[in-house]
Amino acid sequence: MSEIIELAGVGVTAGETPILRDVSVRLDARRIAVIGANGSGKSTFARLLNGLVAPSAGRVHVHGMDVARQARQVRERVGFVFTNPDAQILMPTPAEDLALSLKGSGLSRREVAERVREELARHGLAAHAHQPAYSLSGGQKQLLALVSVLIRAPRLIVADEPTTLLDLGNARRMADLLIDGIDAQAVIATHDLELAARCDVALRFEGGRLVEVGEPGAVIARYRAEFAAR
Amino acid sequence: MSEIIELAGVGVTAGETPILRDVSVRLDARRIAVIGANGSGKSTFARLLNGLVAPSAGRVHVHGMDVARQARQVRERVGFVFTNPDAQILMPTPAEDLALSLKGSGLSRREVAERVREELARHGLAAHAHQPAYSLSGGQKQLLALVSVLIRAPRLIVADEPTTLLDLGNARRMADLLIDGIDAQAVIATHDLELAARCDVALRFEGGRLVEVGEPGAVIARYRAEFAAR
Amino acid sequence: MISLYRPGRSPLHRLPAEAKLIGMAVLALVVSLWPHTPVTAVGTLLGVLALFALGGFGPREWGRQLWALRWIVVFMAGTQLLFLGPQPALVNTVRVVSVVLLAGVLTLTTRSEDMLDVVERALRPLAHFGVDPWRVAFTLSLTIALVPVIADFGRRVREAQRARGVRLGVRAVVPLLVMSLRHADDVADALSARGIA
Amino acid sequence: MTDTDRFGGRDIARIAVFAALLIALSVMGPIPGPVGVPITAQTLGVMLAGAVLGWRNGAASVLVVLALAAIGLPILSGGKGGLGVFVGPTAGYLIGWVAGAAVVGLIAHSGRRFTAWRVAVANVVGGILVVYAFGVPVQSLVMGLPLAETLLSSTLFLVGDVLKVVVATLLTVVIHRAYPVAFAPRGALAARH
Ligand SMILES: Nc1ncnc2c1ncn2[C@@H]1O[C@H](COP(=O)(O)OP(=O)(O)OP(=O)(O)O)[C@@H](O)[C@H]1O
Ligand SMILES: Nc1ncnc2c1ncn2[C@@H]1O[C@H](COP(=O)(O)OP(=O)(O)OP(=O)(O)O)[C@@H](O)[C@H]1O
Ligand SMILES: O=C(O)CCCC[C@@H]1SC[C@@H]2NC(=O)N[C@@H]21
Ligand SMILES: [Mg+2]
Ligand SMILES: [Mg+2]
Repeated sequence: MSEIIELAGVGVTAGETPILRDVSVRLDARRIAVIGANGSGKSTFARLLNGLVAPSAGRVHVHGMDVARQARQVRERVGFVFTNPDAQILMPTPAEDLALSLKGSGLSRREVAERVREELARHGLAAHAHQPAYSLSGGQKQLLALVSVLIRAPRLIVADEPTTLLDLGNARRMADLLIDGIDAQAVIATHDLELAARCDVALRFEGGRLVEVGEPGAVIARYRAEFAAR
Repeated sequence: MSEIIELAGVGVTAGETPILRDVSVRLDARRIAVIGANGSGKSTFARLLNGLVAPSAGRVHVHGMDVARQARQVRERVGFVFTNPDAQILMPTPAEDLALSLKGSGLSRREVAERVREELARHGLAAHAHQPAYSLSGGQKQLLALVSVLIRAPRLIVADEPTTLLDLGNARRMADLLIDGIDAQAVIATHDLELAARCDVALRFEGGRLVEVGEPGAVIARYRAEFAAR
Repeated sequence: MISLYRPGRSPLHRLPAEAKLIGMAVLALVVSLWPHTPVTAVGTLLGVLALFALGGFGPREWGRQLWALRWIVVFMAGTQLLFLGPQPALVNTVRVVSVVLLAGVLTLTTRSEDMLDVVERALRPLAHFGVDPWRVAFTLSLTIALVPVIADFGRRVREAQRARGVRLGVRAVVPLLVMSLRHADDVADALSARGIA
Repeated sequence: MTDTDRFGGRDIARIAVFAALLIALSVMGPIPGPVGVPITAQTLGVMLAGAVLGWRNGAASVLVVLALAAIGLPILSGGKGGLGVFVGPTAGYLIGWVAGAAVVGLIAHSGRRFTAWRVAVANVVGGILVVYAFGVPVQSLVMGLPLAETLLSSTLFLVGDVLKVVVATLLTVVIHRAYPVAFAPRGALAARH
């Protein structure tokens, strides 16, 4: 299936207030950064891609599927990583949480446990498999949240501010993973401009409008310049 | 009173595990940055300064007061700004929240209302005075949290990651306020190295130890270099 | 948070909250203990409706309030008809409805903040027993401020389930509770840092 | 009165957060019961309040919810609130929630180790028996219906309430695993304080 994200004339409103207006874009890059000021619409754009937000106008197609009409298939193909891992980790321990992701995968209990063990080991979380998830460090939680999505082998990963509160090292590790470590396409909404710079293309939102799509270096430079000018 | 922060042989443990070890430092700079990796002890250091954390060894003196023994006076003199403004905003509306800060100030109801109005206006929050605090934007909430501390006219402000989740513009506004806009001394624990660079002195923690105190540019450069080297 | 209070300038709105509370308590007691006949019961109900009118509330509001009581009415009338006969059924049902409506008038015409002040004042004598009225009132305000925060946690847990393609059902209470309790610890820190408690 | 007998900041925070949680749960709405008293998820919350927070803070958080309802906030099941509910037939159940949460907390937190069966017993005794002990007589009094008939009619809730006991017990056990810190006795909580 083609790995294309396409929005045509998309608008989003909350009640009466418009949040996104007339967004049209076609993206086939592997690593897509979404930047912009607070409240500009980054998260809303990200949420559109797996149907967490429904457009009030226009169409959203992800990998050839209509997000509104093929919600189920889209959810299976698109993984979403939230800013706050505490909200995303739904079970008491890392092992249980990853097992939850594999529910409905048709694997036997044994196989699930095996896969979970593998994934935890691959990401350096094996030692914490059965300890309460709340007691993990911030970086480990953020990692666990990402792994809980990766384990379902999505074809598109959407991440909203994945490096918030991480230090240089953890942020770099997370960025490395998102940029080079995964197979799937990725959309990353972020204020971390170092991370955005590593993507293939950047989108910039402003006041609910998509104002720029282009090479990250140039888009970021203009974004910075705008604030410096004020 | 002298505006000196002094720690002598300070250790902090959680149960058995040491979190901070043998921290000794004397600080008289106006703007003090605290940097370091996740879990290195930045927040714990910050919390020591107003007694949110008690040392298991050593002494903490802030502006001539012993934090352990003069807890009340220290709390009056030291304001603390938390990372998460949702936890810090304690009343339903901004006006009520600021009024709460003035409780016990000896001002009449009238005077309190007047001060609150002034402060809200000064920081551009006047229009939101009586709307639910919860409906403010992230940047406004962070600002309100800071104002609720400033209104008590503390002599030292301790801020833990005050620019998290803020965009370039809001982060700059917050930084401007902390660096140039307030009278009090400030200690800022942060991963935002641009903010740290604007301070007068930087402390770097590593694994619960204070490993460096010095000119921010140099301290940050070495911190960055360390991660690049890995 | 939206309150059940309806702004207005009627005599009832302007009466101090304490006076209304005492008045209501006395009236409710009288209505409850009076040996009613069908005539006095219906008369009482009409009297309560007159109070609504005095507060500026017309038949639409009567209807709304009665509709909220429909289950009580249906059940009371039903069981009493069955066990006690038609007359007591009428009398008892009308009596209970009247008292509940009476309390409703007070709620409609009194600001929550004013009620909160009454609570705070009423608790003052308990200060001798270690109850700090200000703290009690503060806890109530804090709760009001926290409701949207907790509701947002709930929304995030729901979204996380949707995004991850899983349904936890009632088990979703677990992550919600863990988030909430962790938040409580942050709030506690803020309380002590802001010198409140 | 010693200082530890007062409600400190940590207690206030927990009481308020849990009360807010109970209010949020009530938004899920009631299932109108066949006998004039709604079946409500709030009794589940009452059991959780006692089991998680302990008797003192648990009962206090329920009391906070009732106080907010009394001052006119529409926070009981189905958006009910105001003083009306406290003079209606369900008033006794509401008072029973406070006592119930306390009893749940007392039983669940007694003994050295936290066990599922103790929580279950706590929920039955505190969450059902105590709540009914307050609720049924008041209902009988207000409605002018003999106690026996009232009791008979309220057994209709029993199925739902037994179900809630099972659910509350399972949830409590999982929460205990997920966030044991919450169950630590007062004062012994604060590793960082
Ligand atoms: N459910 C909602 N109801 C009302 N307004 C909303 C809702 N969701 C988002 N908004 C508003 O829409 C705008 C865009 O929000 P969005 O979260 O997409 O911004 P963002 O670019 O992700 O901001 P940030 O950098 O702060 O994360 C904001 O003004 C926000 O307040
Ligand atoms: N109450 C506690 N109980 C147990 N361990 C704790 C507690 N508080 C902090 N720690 C541990 O102490 C260490 C230092 O924590 P601290 O929060 O000071 O780090 P930090 O430098 O602020 O990290 P971050 O950049 O992630 O905010 C961490 O390993 C943390 O897990
Ligand atoms: O919301 C109210 O007005 C109070 C409802 C009381 C409901 C009682 S509590 C015990 C019993 N079990 C239920 O599910 N409902 C009743
Ligand atoms: Mg966002
Ligand atoms: Mg920290």
